[in-house]
Amino acid sequence: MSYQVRLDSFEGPMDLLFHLIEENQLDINEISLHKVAQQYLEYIEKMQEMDLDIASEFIVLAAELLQLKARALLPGHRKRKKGPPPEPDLVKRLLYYGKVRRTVKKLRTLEGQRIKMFQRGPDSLIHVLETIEEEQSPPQDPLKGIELKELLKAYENSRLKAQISRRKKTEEKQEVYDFGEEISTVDEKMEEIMQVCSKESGNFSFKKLIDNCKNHQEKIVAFLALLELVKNSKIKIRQSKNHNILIRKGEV
Amino acid sequence: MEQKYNIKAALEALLFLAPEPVKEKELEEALEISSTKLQETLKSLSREYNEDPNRGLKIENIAGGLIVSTKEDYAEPIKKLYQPKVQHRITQASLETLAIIAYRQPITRAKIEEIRGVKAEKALFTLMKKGLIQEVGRLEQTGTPILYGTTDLFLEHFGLSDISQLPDPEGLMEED
Amino acid sequence: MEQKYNIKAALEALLFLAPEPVKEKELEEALEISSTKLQETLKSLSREYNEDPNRGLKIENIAGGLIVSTKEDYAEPIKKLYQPKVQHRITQASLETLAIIAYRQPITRAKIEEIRGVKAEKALFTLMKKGLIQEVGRLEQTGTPILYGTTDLFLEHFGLSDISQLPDPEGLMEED
Repeated sequence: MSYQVRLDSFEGPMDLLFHLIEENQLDINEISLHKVAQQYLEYIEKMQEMDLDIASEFIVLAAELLQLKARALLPGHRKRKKGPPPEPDLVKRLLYYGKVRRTVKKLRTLEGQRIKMFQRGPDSLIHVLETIEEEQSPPQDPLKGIELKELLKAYENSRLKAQISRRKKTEEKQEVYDFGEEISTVDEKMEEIMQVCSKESGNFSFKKLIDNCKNHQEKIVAFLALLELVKNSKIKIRQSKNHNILIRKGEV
Repeated sequence: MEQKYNIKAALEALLFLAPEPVKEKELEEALEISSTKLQETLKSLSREYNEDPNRGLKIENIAGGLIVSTKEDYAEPIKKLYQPKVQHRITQASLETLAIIAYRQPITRAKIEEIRGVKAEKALFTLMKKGLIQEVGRLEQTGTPILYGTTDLFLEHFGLSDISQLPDPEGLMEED
Repeated sequence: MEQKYNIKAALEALLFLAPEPVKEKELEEALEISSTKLQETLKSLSREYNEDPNRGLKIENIAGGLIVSTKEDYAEPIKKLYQPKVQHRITQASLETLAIIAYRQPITRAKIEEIRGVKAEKALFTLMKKGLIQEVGRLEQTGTPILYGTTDLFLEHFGLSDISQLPDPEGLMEED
């Protein structure tokens, strides 16, 4: 018989009772309970024979079923009140339990669909955020966590550094950059370049022009003069194959 | 308001990255659009995803937020390629307990036991451990018994947007 | 061979889940299709993703594998939605540069470099990018150098209504 196989797999006495009613194709009411009560007791006996550990709940329900039957056998039970007799508590509970079982079936279906669906993990989100971080655009608050006093401290730090570096610079200036007023103006330099151009029959190199300068400032003046001359088409500049920059007189 | 980018494409990008359901409010703020505009864009995007058989993804409203999932038809090649950790089905005893909690929350252990006719201790422990239920309070009576309720993970497990989406809501809510 | 499911949709689902680039070979095996069939499907799917401005995603071939990523245009809303979870701080060099600009604005790069004693190019670039400083004009001298100042975002962060509300750096304010 099937009950032998299923004996220990019932979730509880309600589950067993429900199974019996379903198996006998009965509706849930007092009469049905009377009908399956005997079968229920037989199951309990079988469980005892098989030495199964019978939970006390099974016994409690058995007692309830017996009580229900006994009450029905009492004379005058049905005539005592007018109208239909109230449903016993057990019937109500069984009806509700039936609903739970139906709902569980529906939840099972949902669960079955769900476990076939997959969502992305957080890994690539973190990666995307890092990439964006590196590549572009301001976050909402780039100063997150920075307080005003930290800004103030940063300013004071930089001021301190400034004083040190200023002192160093002043010393350097006195040592190295002591050339004062002797540098030529852009106009003077322009004239100088034109003279060289006239002297050198063909091209002369930009490197030579720069190398001839005494210091950075003169180099800058020379460069500005050169640009000015190109602008006025007085000279032409081209690059040779070996990357030398060559200067020659313009065709004016 | 002038938009700097294509809203629909931006919404797709945001949903694509979501590792867990994103609230509509959050999307509105990130995209700087009205609720109406979001609804409209979302509807259009969802229709494209969910109804086109050439698309393998769907947009769902789960646990009060939006999330993209693969459609169930493609579980087989997915399992083949990624061998994802298979989500375990909930046992019958636990699922009965869970269903009762879901429909009747907040509910005490005593009440659950009365309905199922068996001790609920083990099932409650399992469900708690799986993060499907949580303590939501205490009943003000002798012993101040714990009241249980379901979690967001519960909604995610069954793909529900909220508790009202439970199947057959009239059925279990009231006892009689 | 008869297919049980839509190949294109399945490919989309597989690529959607990929945490790192997936090899074409792996896709072919998971979908049980030929290389030709994969190429064809992939081409069609990539075109749909990459060329449609209504799509926020793109399929890329990186490091010998395929991966879906969000298009660059949507970096801003992505950051807005997801960034709050990831905290990060500004570098000390940038903070010092910012402090100098805040107290001494409008100020040129040369002046900042003179004060800090190091090149300020990178810090200025970062601060500009982060929207904390901006060009506020040009100095009328050789080379017309850019003058920098702080932005409203800077004020907002510290809850200042204007620059005059910056705390007094104890007599360090005066020009040297």
